[in-house]
Amino acid sequence: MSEASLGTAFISLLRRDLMLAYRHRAQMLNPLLFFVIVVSLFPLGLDPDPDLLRTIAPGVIWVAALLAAMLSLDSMFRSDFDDGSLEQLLLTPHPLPLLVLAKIVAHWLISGLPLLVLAPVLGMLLNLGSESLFPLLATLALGTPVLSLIGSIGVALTVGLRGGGVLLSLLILPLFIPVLIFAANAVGNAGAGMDITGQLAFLGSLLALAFALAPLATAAALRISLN
Amino acid sequence: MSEASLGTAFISLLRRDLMLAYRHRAQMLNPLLFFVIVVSLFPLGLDPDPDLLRTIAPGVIWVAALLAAMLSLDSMFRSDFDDGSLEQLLLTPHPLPLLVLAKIVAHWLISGLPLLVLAPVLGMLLNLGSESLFPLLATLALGTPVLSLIGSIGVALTVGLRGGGVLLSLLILPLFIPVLIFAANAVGNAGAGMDITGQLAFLGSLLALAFALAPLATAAALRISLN
Amino acid sequence: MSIIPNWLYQLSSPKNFYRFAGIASNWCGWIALFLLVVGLYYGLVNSPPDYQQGDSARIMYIHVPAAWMSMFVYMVMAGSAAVGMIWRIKASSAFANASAPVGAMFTALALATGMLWGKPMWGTYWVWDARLTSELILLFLYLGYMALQSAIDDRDTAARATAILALVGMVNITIIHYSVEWWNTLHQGATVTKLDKPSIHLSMLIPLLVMAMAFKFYYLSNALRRARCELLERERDKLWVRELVGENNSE
Amino acid sequence: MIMSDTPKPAEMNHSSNGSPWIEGVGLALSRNDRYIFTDLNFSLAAGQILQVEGHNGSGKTTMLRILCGLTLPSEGEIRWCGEDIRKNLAEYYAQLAYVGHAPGIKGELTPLENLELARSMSRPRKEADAEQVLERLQLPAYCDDVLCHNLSAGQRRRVALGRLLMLDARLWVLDEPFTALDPGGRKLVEELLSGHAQEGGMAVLTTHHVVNLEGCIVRGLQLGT
Amino acid sequence: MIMSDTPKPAEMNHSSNGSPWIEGVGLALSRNDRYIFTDLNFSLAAGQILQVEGHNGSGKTTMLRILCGLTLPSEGEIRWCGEDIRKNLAEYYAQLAYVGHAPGIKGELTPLENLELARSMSRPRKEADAEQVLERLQLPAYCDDVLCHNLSAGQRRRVALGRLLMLDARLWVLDEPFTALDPGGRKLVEELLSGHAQEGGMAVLTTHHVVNLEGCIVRGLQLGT
Ligand code: HEM
Ligand SMILES: Nc1ncnc2c1ncn2[C@@H]1O[C@H](COP(=O)(O)OP(=O)(O)OP(=O)(O)O)[C@@H](O)[C@H]1O
Ligand SMILES: Nc1ncnc2c1ncn2[C@@H]1O[C@H](COP(=O)(O)OP(=O)(O)OP(=O)(O)O)[C@@H](O)[C@H]1O
Ligand SMILES: [Mg+2]
Ligand SMILES: [Mg+2]
Repeated sequence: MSEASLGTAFISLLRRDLMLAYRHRAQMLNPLLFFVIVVSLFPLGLDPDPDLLRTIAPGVIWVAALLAAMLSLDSMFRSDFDDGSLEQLLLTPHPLPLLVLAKIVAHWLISGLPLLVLAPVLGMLLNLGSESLFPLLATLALGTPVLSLIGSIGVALTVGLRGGGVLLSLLILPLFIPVLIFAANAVGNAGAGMDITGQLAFLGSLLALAFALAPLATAAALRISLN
Repeated sequence: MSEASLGTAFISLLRRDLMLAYRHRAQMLNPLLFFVIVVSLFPLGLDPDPDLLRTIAPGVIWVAALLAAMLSLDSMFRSDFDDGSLEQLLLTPHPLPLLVLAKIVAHWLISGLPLLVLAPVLGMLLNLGSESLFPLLATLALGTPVLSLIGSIGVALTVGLRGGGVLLSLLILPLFIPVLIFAANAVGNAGAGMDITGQLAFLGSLLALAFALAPLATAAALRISLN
Repeated sequence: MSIIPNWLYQLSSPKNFYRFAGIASNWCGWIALFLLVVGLYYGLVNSPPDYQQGDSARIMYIHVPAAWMSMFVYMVMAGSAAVGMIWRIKASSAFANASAPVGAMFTALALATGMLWGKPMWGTYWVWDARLTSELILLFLYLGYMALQSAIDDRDTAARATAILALVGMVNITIIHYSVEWWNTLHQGATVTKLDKPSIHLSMLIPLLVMAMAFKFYYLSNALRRARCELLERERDKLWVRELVGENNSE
Repeated sequence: MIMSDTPKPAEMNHSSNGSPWIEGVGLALSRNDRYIFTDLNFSLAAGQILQVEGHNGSGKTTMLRILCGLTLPSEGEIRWCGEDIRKNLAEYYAQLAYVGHAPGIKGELTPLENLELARSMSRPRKEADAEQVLERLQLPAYCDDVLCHNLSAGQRRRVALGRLLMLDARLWVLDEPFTALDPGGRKLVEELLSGHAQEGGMAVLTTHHVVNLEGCIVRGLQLGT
Repeated sequence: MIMSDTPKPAEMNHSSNGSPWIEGVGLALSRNDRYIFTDLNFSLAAGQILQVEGHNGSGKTTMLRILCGLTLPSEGEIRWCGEDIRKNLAEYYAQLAYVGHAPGIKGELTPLENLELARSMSRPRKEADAEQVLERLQLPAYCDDVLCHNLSAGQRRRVALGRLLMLDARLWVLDEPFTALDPGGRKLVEELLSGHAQEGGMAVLTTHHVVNLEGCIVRGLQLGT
């Protein structure tokens, strides 16, 4: 009687979510295009003055990240809930928080990673100086996983719970704000030649905290939502 | 044999969508909070120089409006599609474009109107001069319905598809851009004391065009998506 | 069928279209090659350098035809998608689908050459200028068309859905063309396409037009070939395809 | 493929006495260029019930959706009183009530709200009262205030079927209406169906179960080979 | 409310011969302060099948979800081999396969991909091969490459039931497994069930239809009054 392996389950779930996002190879381009479009909205709406663009660049890129997270968070558990896959997930012999983590990782790979890949190009389009590039990447690398992690709690709480209240938005968006402020601030400061280890340390510890707690909270929330 | 009344159908559908939104208050607040966060991110994350803020205010508010519309559009037909209500909508004796219009109106009341209410406050946050306030409201009043109208076409095209959110934004953000350019331009020019009737006229005619054509296109797209 | 001429109706059957497209695509390919050689020779070697811009102006012979094509292809694509949707003609939809990647390629080419040209002319590769931006949006429209098509797995449904998208996107074409007049931009206004009196010297105009024709024939050749492939795949269970494949196998 | 086909004279009859009839002519459907069915013909007169039969995946649901004008057939057409339904969809839809696999009710509304909505979206039956309909469908009284997504599968289906009683439709199109219903519920639906037929209505339904429709003219349409 | 209850000595038997058994003790569930059922007891030994019966809304689905540990009962507990399942959920879930109202398969994956996924998420049956399972379930070959949301309702249900053959579960919990299946499919599932029971497996199922499980020990549990 072969045993159920946690590793296999984790990988399969991750692969499944990625496959659902990119059924066709061509679809892998979609998130990248999405970022380019969102970022190019700003120069279009604002006055396309290079200095101005440089100043707002960190904010713009971070808003794009936030939007990507929000757009895809919504569907993180919804379709699984609707078609009963979520029930099945709860009924595997594996620890639920780890399976949830696989879904969160998939979400980040879909919504966060492409942004990291594109950030240098987008930075260039927005005239961001090369001295700000590393800080931008660093904050994105530390910050976008936090968005996925924290977001998953909110989604899990609201997935089945209709009329559950204003909870979701009130719960996750305020938690997003510190990430945004610190990250955008760090990139801005780096452009002005200031030290940013403080901000990075803060983002890092936020990430560590979210990493440790969010999957547990999400798993608990899912069990409650499915009750 | 009592006849089917189009007016009753229109009103009931509108009422239903508003009622559903009201029961889902959390989801309803999402785009709104997102709007506020995007707008407040700039003063928070950037250096809060009043002049800078004033310059970027129209663009930021408009981009935020665009993104907020995007976020809420995603669910415009989705739940109706999933539970079969959309089929039923197609099978009523009333002209589908008009029923679609009821849903678009509901979407605008939920996602566009609150922005109009919030805009003055946000304008103040961003140091927008009082001379720009009316133009801002005017462009929002003319422009956000266009977003709902054009957006509905994209949603109708993608309603049954996976990867919905990102694909949707790929399809409709490019179509939103003319609105964005003209509206932000108008508010900016108004701040500089220039005449903006040209832009408002353009937005107005875009609204008229969208109002006339979008429900038809959306209805056609829905029939195709449900095929 | 009174609306469509009879020969066009016959052509629209997948089998006839496949035959026709095979021949036409070959011819167009050779014509395109010939025109390209001629155009490039006259453009790059035989025409005078611009009195203001020097040799960098020679990018024009690629940039301008590519930019024209980017819009032309879109219009053909939308038109043929619409025909495909309304009369349910597979060949027409297939041609629209085949046009999208070619159009996207021309758009990318116009953007790339424009950026290369912009560096010596404006001192920067990219400005967020109305025409440049709207051309970028055009690229997104093409990509959106292809994304939607690849996301729908039933081909009939895909054809009808993308047709609607293409038609709605037509609005943007107008905006691109008039962008230069509506906003004051860095980009040059209409010089060639002014109807009354082209403000361009004949020695530059001729190679430009030759290149434009070369691009058009290249487009036809490439798109017809792609449409052929798609038809063949879609009709793989039909008798004529089996016969065709059988012929080739027995050879 | 065709099991029952009405001869031409019968059609003449329908038209002469003014009661409606529906027919499918030369229907064929392909998905991804594979034919699910070809050359399907049927016709149905007032007071008759058509039972579409076939194994899983034989195309019954697809066929009902074509009948409703939701799916476009690759070939052929549906005719209502002799005229292609695409010519006058609105009039056709005023006569039609469809209950598909998906219930078409909103989970966030109560049963009462759902039925009221259904009534206002199409041509309502004059005497219809949502509360009475729910009672007729034997939905327990406590359900009136429960949101539909909290109801059991069978209760939800009853609400969906309630649409038939709210609307004044001549033609019922029902895709496996007995799904999730207990024996009492099934009996109820059978009664509804035969009542409808006796009043001169028409119904097209699919089901994998034996149905007992006494006193009705039930015709069969066999799909799949 | 209780139709069949195992006396204590029987339980002693189960434990002595080492094969597993499951029981529900004093179960009650309330929704919105209204009790759907109270004081429900049952027990099931290896090789037996429990058929939960009751009218629409009597709480069958709820009861199955409690059995799976998805829903928390207001009172009482489920015991696996005498121990509350909440004590060791992982071990219990390694023995469990659940097919509910919702199929639990992804519409955007093909049947093969869905079954492979199911296998890798829990304890797989050693000899299980997705392709063979699909064949066993009589899914036509062309379906292998079709995305599940394009399949017919019955075909989708077959894929969902395929999970039972991919996993090495002692306890099957099936909520109306016969829904949407044609007579051939129903027969197939009956065979699966009796095969499972003969190999010493257990099954709990609900259905509104007459099931023919020859050679199996079928017990009943009646819900609702
Ligand atoms: C990335 C940068 C650029 C883009 C996206 C771009 C795009 C376009 C487009 C779309 C057209 C066709 C307009 C129409 O027919 O309506 C065009 C035409 C043209 N472009 Fe550019 N362009 C770029 C850079 C440049 C530069 C740097 C120059 C040289 C100063 C230039 C010179 C021209 C000329 C002369 C025409 C022909 C105008 C006419 O007669 O219509 N472009 N370009
Ligand atoms: N895109 C597609 N590619 C290939 N086959 C498809 C596609 N979409 C649908 N099909 C096939 O079409 C048929 C649809 O059948 P339909 O849903 O009408 O069956 P049904 O008779 O209602 O079956 P059931 O009794 O299971 O409800 C299925 O056999 C399905 O596999
Ligand atoms: N929030 C709630 N408030 C009141 N009643 C509720 C609530 N949630 C569920 N119920 C009731 O609980 C019961 C749930 O029953 P369940 O779904 O288990 O029925 P079932 O026996 O599976 O029925 P079916 O045969 O229709 O599938 C229903 O009667 C439903 O009305
Ligand atoms: Mg079916
Ligand atoms: Mg149930």
